[in-house]
Amino acid sequence: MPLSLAIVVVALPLFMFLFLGLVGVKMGRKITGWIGVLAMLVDTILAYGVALTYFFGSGQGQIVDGVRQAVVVANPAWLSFTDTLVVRMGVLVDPIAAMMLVVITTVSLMVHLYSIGYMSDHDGNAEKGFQRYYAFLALFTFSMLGLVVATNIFQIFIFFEMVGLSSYLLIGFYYSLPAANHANKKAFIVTRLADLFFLVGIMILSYYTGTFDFDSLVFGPTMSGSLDTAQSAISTGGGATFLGCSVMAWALTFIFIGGAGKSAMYPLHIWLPDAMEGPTPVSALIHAATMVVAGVFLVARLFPLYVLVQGAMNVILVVGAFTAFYAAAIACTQSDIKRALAFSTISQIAFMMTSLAVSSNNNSLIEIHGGYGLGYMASMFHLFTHAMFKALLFLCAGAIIHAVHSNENDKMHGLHKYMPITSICFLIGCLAIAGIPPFSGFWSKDEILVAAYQRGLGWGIWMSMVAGMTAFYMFRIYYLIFFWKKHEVHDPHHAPKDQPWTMTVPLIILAVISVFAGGVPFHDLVTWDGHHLHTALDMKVACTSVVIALVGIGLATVMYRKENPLPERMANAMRGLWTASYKRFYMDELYQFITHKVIFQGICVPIAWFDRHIIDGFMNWMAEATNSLSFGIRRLQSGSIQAYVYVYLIGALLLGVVTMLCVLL
Amino acid sequence: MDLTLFMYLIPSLFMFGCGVYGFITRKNMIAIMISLELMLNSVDINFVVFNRYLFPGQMDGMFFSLFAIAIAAAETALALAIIINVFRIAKNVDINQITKLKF
Amino acid sequence: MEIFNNILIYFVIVPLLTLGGLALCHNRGIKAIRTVAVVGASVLMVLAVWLVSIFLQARGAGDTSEMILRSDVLWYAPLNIHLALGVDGISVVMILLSAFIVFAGVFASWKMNPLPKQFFMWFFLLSTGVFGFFISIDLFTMFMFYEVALIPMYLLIGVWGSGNKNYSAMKLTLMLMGGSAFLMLGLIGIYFHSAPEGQPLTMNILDIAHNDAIPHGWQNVLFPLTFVGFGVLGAMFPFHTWSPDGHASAPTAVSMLHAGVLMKLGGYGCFRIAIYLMPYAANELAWIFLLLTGFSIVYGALSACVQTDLKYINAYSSVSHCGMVLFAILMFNTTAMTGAVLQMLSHGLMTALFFALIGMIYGRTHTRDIRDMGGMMHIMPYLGVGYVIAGLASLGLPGLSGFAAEMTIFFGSFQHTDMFHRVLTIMATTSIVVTAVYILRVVAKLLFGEVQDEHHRTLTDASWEERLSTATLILAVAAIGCFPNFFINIISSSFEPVVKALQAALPML
Amino acid sequence: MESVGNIILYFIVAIAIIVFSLLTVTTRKILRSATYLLFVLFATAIIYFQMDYQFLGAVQIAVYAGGILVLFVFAIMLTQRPGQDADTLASHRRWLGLSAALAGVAVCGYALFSYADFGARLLSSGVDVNMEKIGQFLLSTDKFGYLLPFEAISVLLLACIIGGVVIARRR
Repeated sequence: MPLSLAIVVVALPLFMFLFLGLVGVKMGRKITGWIGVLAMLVDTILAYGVALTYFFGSGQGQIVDGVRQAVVVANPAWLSFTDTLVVRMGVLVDPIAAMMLVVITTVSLMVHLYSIGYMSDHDGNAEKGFQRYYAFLALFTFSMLGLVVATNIFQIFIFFEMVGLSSYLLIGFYYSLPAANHANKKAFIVTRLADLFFLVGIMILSYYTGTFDFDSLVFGPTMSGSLDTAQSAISTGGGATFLGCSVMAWALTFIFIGGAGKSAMYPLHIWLPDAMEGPTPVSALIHAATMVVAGVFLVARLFPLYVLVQGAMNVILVVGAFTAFYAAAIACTQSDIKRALAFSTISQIAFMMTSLAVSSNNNSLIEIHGGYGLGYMASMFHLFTHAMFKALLFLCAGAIIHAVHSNENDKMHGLHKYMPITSICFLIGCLAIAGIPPFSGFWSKDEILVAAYQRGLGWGIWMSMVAGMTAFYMFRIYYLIFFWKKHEVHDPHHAPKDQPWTMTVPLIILAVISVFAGGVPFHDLVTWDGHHLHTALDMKVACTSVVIALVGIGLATVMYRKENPLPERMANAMRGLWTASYKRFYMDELYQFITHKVIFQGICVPIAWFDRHIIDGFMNWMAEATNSLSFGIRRLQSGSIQAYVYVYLIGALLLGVVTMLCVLL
Repeated sequence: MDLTLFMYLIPSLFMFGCGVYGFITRKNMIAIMISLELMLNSVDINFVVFNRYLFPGQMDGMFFSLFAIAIAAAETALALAIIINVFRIAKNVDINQITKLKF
Repeated sequence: MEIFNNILIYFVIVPLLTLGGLALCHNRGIKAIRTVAVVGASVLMVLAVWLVSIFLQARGAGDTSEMILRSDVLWYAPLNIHLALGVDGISVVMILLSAFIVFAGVFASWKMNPLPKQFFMWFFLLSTGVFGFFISIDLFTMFMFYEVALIPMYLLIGVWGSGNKNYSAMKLTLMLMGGSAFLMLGLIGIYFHSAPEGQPLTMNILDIAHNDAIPHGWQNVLFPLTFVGFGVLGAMFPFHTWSPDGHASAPTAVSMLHAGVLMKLGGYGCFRIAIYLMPYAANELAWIFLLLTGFSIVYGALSACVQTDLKYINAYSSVSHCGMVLFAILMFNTTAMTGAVLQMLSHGLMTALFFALIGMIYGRTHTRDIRDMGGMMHIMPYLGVGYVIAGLASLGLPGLSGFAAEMTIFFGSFQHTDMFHRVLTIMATTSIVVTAVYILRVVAKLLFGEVQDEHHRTLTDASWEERLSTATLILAVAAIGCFPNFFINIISSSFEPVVKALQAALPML
Repeated sequence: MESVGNIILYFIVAIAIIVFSLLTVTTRKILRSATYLLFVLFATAIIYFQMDYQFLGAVQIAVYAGGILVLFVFAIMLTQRPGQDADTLASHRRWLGLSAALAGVAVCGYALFSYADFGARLLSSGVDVNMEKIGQFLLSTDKFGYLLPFEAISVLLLACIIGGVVIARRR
């Protein structure tokens, strides 16, 4: 299968967006949905074909001298700034792009199928706006695919905006709900703010390197050991510094902030929990599996540059490690299951970020493990497994919400009896995320912890602790949903039950993937420099992390397996901490204060006042002044002929006198 | 004693001064017209006298006076017609009272 | 006459003929009036597209002259005034933009009432001025057409406007006339220094630029005069306050044409006359105007955040976007200037789209206050989607025109080697966030949420002519957004002479 | 050397002009004002006769004294109630008029006196201004011909007639 089919993989969803958006709205709802699913299925098959060809095929230039290369399939110019600064709309296939193609299409297909059931009522009638929903899903899929196959950093920026838009549209799918209305606005503006930094980062980067293309930025001769001009510009920072740091450190930090916005790193995470107002499958696709890892992808894509600039790396490391802990702490107390999962997502993405950032080029320890690519590999591995099991968890949550019509876990409880398949799938997801072997999460998280321990003992312990918290809060949710106490059934005919096959089949597929995905040989396929990476299971780290995870699970079992007053007592014992965590450490209130009180009331309102009253007031004053002056002058025109004659005569006489004086003198 | 050019100009000048005074001070529009006639007349005299004394061979001054008289007649006729019309409307010929066209 | 062989002259003749045709229509013969107007606008559109193809062919055939389709007719010998025509890439795209907006504007004022005939007559007179301005390369004729474009505004707003229309019409006209006064002074000054000692004075822009005879001291006086003169029309801070009131009161099509095309006359004039003819002063004084325009970008956007009247929001947004045009022009490099022209196109089309949609919504709800509206997406989905697209174009979404234009501006400006310029650029980029804030605020309040007023539930969605009008503009916006390189290729080569002149003047500072 | 009669006549005329001009503008009865104007006009006509311009003198009497003044009298009759006097003048008004008149007289008088030449000019005799000559000049198009002004005046008079009719017409 030729790699150029990747173009079709990207273009097909775009076509589907236009088709469903323009033609679909005139067609029946269900049929539109099925067309969307079918197209996505084709797209998935093609994407798998491309990925398998890239990884296991040969003869299309993807492996040269045993080193895996990036293959640029197409690269037409789209927008030429100068002769060298040209934005191209290209398709590039390299390990992470191929891996992301698989992830995106898989999850997207599952969500497409699942939504057929989810976006219908219990009698199977599709909701209003069904066609629009599928069109937006296709738009999102297109944008995300376009993002991962980008050949230059500007293309990534473009598709960052596009995924932001699709996310906006899908969060606000129920646009008459005020909460959805606020949430999508918030999501867009926060990520837009991050994108501003991204843009500035690109501007600085391109100013000093003179190019956008990954070809010269990332895949240059570095791979073979030497730096080309663009990269040497980076390593020396173009010689320029700003506020004591090299401009390149600034540029890369700004670009990271752009990624942090999409990936919901602290303090730009605030939009993600609110984004759960969208339909649950959307949350699974966008806000758990794919779009939120765009930031990780961005850093991974520019990894060869980040490696050169340690300052930017340290920023990522601190932000990532803090966010992982912070989000985990909040996830422990949330009562809305989607929000809890959202914070879990934030925490896991922070894991990936941290994993990228622990890579360091001056750590001799790492050399033993085959270069500083371990963190990179682990991060991508975790990205892959996380996408699968988090999508699974969200889709399970969706099924539950669809059954009980509420997001709050006190409306659930004891559902295991009613929804066994969902329960088992959810359990698999929880085990995977908690890092219990042999589920996929164990393998990827273990690599991350190994990388963290290599960076420093402190980082390792910190991340292990967060991993333990992960196990705890995931099982807390699990128990609160499916056990705790008996479910109150008001009407036996409407008791919660497993959902129709369109929703259940995706769950099972994802569950199977979540179990076995740990076997994918990432160290062989996805490494930062294309070389094979030698890894071995570090038994010390593995055992510790499993023990910690088990402790977390055990704690959750003790506290939440059956109804008991223990959680309440715990919460009371640490009331302040508990409330702060439940209120998400008041970050939303802080933002609210800054945006509304400081920016809106403190800047915008005065500016508008200034404009209306000072600037415009000055113009009006000029008009007024001219007007009064004219009225004043009008008095001279008295209309009295005698006055005119008098003035005329005096004037004439004066002229005469002047003339005479001139004659005389 | 000779009758010089000068001696004719003095009454004319005086007449003009009286015309100016009348024009500015009178309130009755007809009186203003009369003052105007005085001024015109004085100018006519000047034309004629200058013509006769300085350029006796030509008759330009005389013709100017002639035309001035014709124009004065026309002007007076019109002005008086207007004044009478104004009187019809305003019942008044006092120039200070007729301010309807002002502003 | 030979000049009639030039396609350019027809951009003036066609609107005038349409004007004449309208004059012949019966006052109440609304069908005839519409037919004539549509025919006129369509012919203009065809001519504009044809012009683009002529231009591309000429450039493709290796014609590298600065202006193509040159014609010259002596008009008034004592002052050496010519009817000199000629276009380069910038004028060509501006003419295309104008033709689009006139076309959309005719459909947007389909149900104009009262006095439709007179409305369209003034409308076409205005477009005569606009087209005439873009095709002329003679200072006098440019100025003349400029005034022809400005004056009808007064009547169009004063007679067909809404709200506080007398005040707005007067304010707009007076402020723009004030700008013209500066401009006039500047143009006279330029004329009297247009040629070296002993050679005949000229009004032809190309000749003046070629002569480069304006003394530096005079340039420092004339440059601010002309730049401010055109800047008033380009809504440069602090001369922008006519824009909110004017737009708020103007009827739909007039807002469209005004924001869409007329404000572009400002940017175009700044570039073609102020900077091109006086490169020395441009280099020396640019920083003042850069500060002003850079400020107005952020200032306009922040002001827009708190407005509640749809048209005010859009007017302030125009201040911000037009500030970006002038800002980029003052960066003096090809990329930024290309971006400026792209931004003119983009802003012209999307603001026209905005005003068209606002007019249509206002025509139904009779309010423009966003606090009184909500949930319009339920009631008029077509207009709602159109509004969202316009909003997305405005906040710079890839695939729509705003993105390509703004990015070209930002990246072009950032290529400046001077730190001051780069820092200003970064400050200007913050507007993309603020723009997102006010656009989304309006979209959320106006279109989403629950219906605020139960009477609104009975309103209808767009009629066919409204759909046609908006669809034309949406397509144009998407075309620029999807294929920016096509436009950049037309535009960018035209900047070479200017940039060369500016660089030649640089060492003289 | 002038004849004594001429000199005496001159003084009578000069004094009449001065006195009656003054009376014209100072009298408070408007009809009297018109009458005094009549005397001034007659005196002026005498000056014309003295200058040997008999035709002009005749026109002065016929048109001015005979025509215009009658118009005045009619106008006065139409607009004034009998026995109505003009109000006494406000003093600022009088001073205004007086100042303007005196200033004018002073400046012009100074201008006259500064031309000493005027005092030395004497009346040359033997100027023959007969009607035939006047007619020739008025209707000739040569140098010193006055056909154009003559026609212009005719048109003016015509316009004046029409104007008078239009204005006087009752609406």
